[in-house]
Amino acid sequence: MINVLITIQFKEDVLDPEGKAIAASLHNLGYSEVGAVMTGRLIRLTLDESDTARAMQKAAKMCEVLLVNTIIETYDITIEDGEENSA
Amino acid sequence: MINVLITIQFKEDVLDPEGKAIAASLHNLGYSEVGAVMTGRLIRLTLDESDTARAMQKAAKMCEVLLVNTIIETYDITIEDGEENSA
Amino acid sequence: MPSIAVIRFPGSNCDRDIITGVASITGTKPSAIWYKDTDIARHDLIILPGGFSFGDYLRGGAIAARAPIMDEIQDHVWRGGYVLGICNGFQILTESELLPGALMRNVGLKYVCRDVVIKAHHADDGLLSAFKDGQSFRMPVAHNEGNYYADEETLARLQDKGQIAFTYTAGIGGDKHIDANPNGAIEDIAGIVSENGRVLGMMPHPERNLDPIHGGGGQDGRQLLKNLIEAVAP
Amino acid sequence: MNANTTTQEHATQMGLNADEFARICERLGRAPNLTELGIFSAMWSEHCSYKSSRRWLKTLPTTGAQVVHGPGENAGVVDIGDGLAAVFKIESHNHPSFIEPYQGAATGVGGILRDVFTMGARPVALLNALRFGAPDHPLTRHLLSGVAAGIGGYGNCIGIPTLGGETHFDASYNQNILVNAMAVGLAQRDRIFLSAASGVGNPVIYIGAKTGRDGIHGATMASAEFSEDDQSKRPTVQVGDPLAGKLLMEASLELMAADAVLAIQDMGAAGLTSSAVEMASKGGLGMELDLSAVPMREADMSPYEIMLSESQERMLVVLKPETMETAQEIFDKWDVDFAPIGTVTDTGNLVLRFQGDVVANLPLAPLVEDAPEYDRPWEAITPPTPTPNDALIRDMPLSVALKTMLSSHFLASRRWIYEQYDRHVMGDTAIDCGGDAGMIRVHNTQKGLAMTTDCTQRYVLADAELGAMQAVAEAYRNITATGALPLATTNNLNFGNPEKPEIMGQIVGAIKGMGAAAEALHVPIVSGNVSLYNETDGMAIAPAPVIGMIGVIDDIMRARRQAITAPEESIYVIGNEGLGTGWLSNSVYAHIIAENTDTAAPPPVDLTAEKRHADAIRALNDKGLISAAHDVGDGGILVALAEMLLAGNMGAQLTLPAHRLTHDWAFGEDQARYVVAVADAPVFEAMLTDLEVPFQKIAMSVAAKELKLGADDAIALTELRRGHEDWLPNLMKG
Ligand SMILES: Nc1ncnc2c1ncn2[C@@H]1O[C@H](COP(=O)(O)OP(=O)(O)O)[C@@H](O)[C@H]1O
Ligand SMILES: [Mg+2]
Repeated sequence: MINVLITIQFKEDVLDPEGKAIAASLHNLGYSEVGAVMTGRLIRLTLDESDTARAMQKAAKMCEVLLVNTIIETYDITIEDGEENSA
Repeated sequence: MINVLITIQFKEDVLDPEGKAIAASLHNLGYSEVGAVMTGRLIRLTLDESDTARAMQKAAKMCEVLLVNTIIETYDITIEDGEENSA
Repeated sequence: MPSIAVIRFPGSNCDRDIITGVASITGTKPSAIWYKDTDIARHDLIILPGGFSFGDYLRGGAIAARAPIMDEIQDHVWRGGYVLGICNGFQILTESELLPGALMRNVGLKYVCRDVVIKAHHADDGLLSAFKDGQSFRMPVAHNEGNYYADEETLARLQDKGQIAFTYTAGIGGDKHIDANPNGAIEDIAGIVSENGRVLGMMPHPERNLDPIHGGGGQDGRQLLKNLIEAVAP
Repeated sequence: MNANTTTQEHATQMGLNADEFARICERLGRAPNLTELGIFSAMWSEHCSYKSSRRWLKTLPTTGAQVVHGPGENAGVVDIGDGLAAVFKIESHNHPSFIEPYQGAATGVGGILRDVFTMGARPVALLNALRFGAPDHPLTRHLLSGVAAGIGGYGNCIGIPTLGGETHFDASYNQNILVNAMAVGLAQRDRIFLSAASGVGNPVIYIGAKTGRDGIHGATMASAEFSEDDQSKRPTVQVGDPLAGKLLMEASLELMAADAVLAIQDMGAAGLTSSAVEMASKGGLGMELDLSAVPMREADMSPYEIMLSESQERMLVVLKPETMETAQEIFDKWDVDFAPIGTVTDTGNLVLRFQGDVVANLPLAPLVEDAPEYDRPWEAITPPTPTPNDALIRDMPLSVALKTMLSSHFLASRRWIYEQYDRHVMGDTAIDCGGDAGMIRVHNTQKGLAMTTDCTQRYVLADAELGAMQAVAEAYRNITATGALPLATTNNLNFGNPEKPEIMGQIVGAIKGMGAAAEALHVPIVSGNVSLYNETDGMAIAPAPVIGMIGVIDDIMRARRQAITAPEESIYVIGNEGLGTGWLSNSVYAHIIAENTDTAAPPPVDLTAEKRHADAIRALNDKGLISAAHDVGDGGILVALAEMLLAGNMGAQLTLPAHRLTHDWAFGEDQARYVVAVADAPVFEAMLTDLEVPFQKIAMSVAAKELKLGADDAIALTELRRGHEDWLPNLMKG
């Protein structure tokens, strides 16, 4: 069993109105030290798989096929013991 | 400037219909090795702050005050260089 | 007649609707209060209208719940004032912890706008006092996050103290082919009141079914609002 | 000025051909720099200049006593009496919605709303027209769920009810879906705001969201054919921010109410470029802008990017100079950005400065007046012959055929879609989705405003002229069925590549048919939009000239719905079969039951009969003689009747003699017809006889929840309902 963590964020040039709204709210609450705020999603999967490299590959495929809207989002996959891969 | 990553997930006994829907879709796509799927949100902040401990504290405060609904959600804060703190 | 005010947040969009609706019952237009103004002291009933306050970013009602005017509303409640939150207003009330529990995303993962039938529960005091037990009302819901959740302990307390104000009941549509519960809410909860009965949150929109032109044909929303207004000033 | 002059190579990349580039150089007396070329390419794109269709659009009927502003403004404006005006328009967001269905559809809604509130109208309703590929195409579910959520995502949040639309499936849309959004607003007739700049020296103000790199070159993209493997042209997707849209709308309306605005224009396709050029050129003036003052979301944006960004929720305003302070207060209240970025000049030029330098200096005349206009070669349509009824299998019991048709992709309920739309916000909804036309009450009055979108593309594919005529006729009937009087039309021409003579032939034919119908039915065309190049790898869409129409009824309590809600009412068909037996050629029956998918002749349209029958419906309704009404369209009489019964959960018994109960009669799609339910049959019949309008009694409503078709053919409503309601949810479940 391998635990996979996928974090998904907007691409750099894509507007993130939610991040903007949260930043404004934090400022109103007095947190003036807050700069940029970006929001994203995360998905945690368990995979019935023993090989981390293969798990990584499969997770990447799932991201491309279903989990991530690659037109506007990017993702990172982490195998829960710490390995990482960027896309 | 300190970069803070906040990951937010549903508490264990709170239903996550989106996670279930994603699991079902992945199974339909032939990924039978997928077990549980959980969804969550992430928020990335930059803080105008030099001390990581203080940054951590402030981020935790923001979570409690606004970012997280602690009735249904839990969160983790990571300072981007790797420190972690659970709640 | 009680003095009624409606709070408008950026993104509120049922403010005009509830003002018009209440005025058609009481003959007096409730005051509209912009969230940046904080003088609400002279009103008996404060209404938090539906809509998408602050875009519903983060979580429905979350940002509005932290606006300074909510401190005033808290004071108003401590002073024994009444509060009604409809839809987004209900979300604001749970987010600000004036009501227990949370409104989560609909189990269908989609926005849902359709008629429901709700059953009211009577209480001896507070906003539910003019309702008869089991009195039913038909009106629309329209929301993304109406799936009421409370942990077991909270739920037991709500049941115990008679705080469950409205529950979804009976299928609707030609041959009742549409589920009663539109969003997966626990115990079919459509609305709850605070322990003292003075703060009420509900997902359905009474202001959308109170005029002869309204599609449902009935005017159940009018009766429901009348009951609430009567409770505030019998 | 910046010396990086451009060459044909740049021009080609931006979609300008050699002739066009040569013309630009000639008119400027030099080669443009990159920013200037970008401005030309946007202004001369098909999307902004209508270069293929303009010549034909000029032939449309656009005037009438009710028309306040016809085409040429942001939206059409129509007088609805009592000093009020309805403002409406439809617009496509086809390409962006295929790339990113949620955001594409959401920003489509946002864009059309800005067109309406720019004119000083408060938007009161939204509609849409959608086309997806075959139901079983792998992309269909993904696209449909994204589009429906996106339309709702924007409309629900900004708080404007969505009151109608149409959804069709056809394999020709597999790679090119259509997402057309329509908005309707209300204004004081004498408080309409236009875009022509005025007053040399007056401040030009940028309001709304900050500018980012979103959608750069969206207008050129919307004007180019897709190729499946060409991802390079894809611009950064625009993301809608409905909260920002709402705040911008409220702030703008408040600004206009404060009498501060001289001219106002939304930044739609081609963003700051088209808004600045249009405002200055319509005013016959010039404009000077300092791009460094534009509120920016991202660092290091170039003048080129600033001018061509299609970031959402932005407007350009020319203010009365003395109102600056009031304006600033309004924008502070709503937390909306407000930035003076330039002034109105009398130079006839658009001058752009950036960080102190002049980065563009263009005469406006060539940008606007010299935009190319093409008389593209076109092939006249040869109308196809009809499939004779006898060539179609007609042996299934009527009840079985009816049930099958009602649960086909043509006719299945669209509830799964419209339940995602808020249909009641604003508190004035009288008829929401699921009827013939949506209707709202004009706030604080007794008046009702009815609205619909329609187009049957399989008719248009077979015969563009007739098909477009039919689309107008159907919209007209949909409005009429509610009891309202149709007032005016908007349209969205969705076609393939106009450089192909057969496609151009469809466009020309559709414009002719649409024009003829609008003329005959007194519903002038007051606004519209053209979306061409809906092709992928040479495969064009089935042409869809979508018609949007509005109408008005003086007493909303007289509005009719399609639900039959009482037993023992007499049910009539008004109008008769064109050929005496019913037109099955190219009908839903032919496609679904007889499995004949020929692009055969659609039913003929008799505009005189349409008008006469509609007038009769209104006359009858004004006398209180109609309790429910529905127009006969796809699927014919029996489908119309079944829809009325399902809506009211009421049964019926057909009363026609058995030999008349044929498939031709039941499912023929002859035009100019309505099914109505009537309580007082004798008075009703006498009145129709007087009016010399054909009618026929076909059924009685009964309390038993069953449709009895004859001695030994009946079907329970639950059974009809099940297939009808379940088809789309089942499709979406996968
Ligand atoms: N995309 C949509 N959005 C809103 N309503 C829709 C949509 N698609 C279909 N509908 C509704 O479903 C009903 C049936 O549509 P349609 O078959 O086009 O009706 P008609 O044939 O009477 O024009 C209409 O009331 C229409 O408003
Ligand atoms: Mg239609």
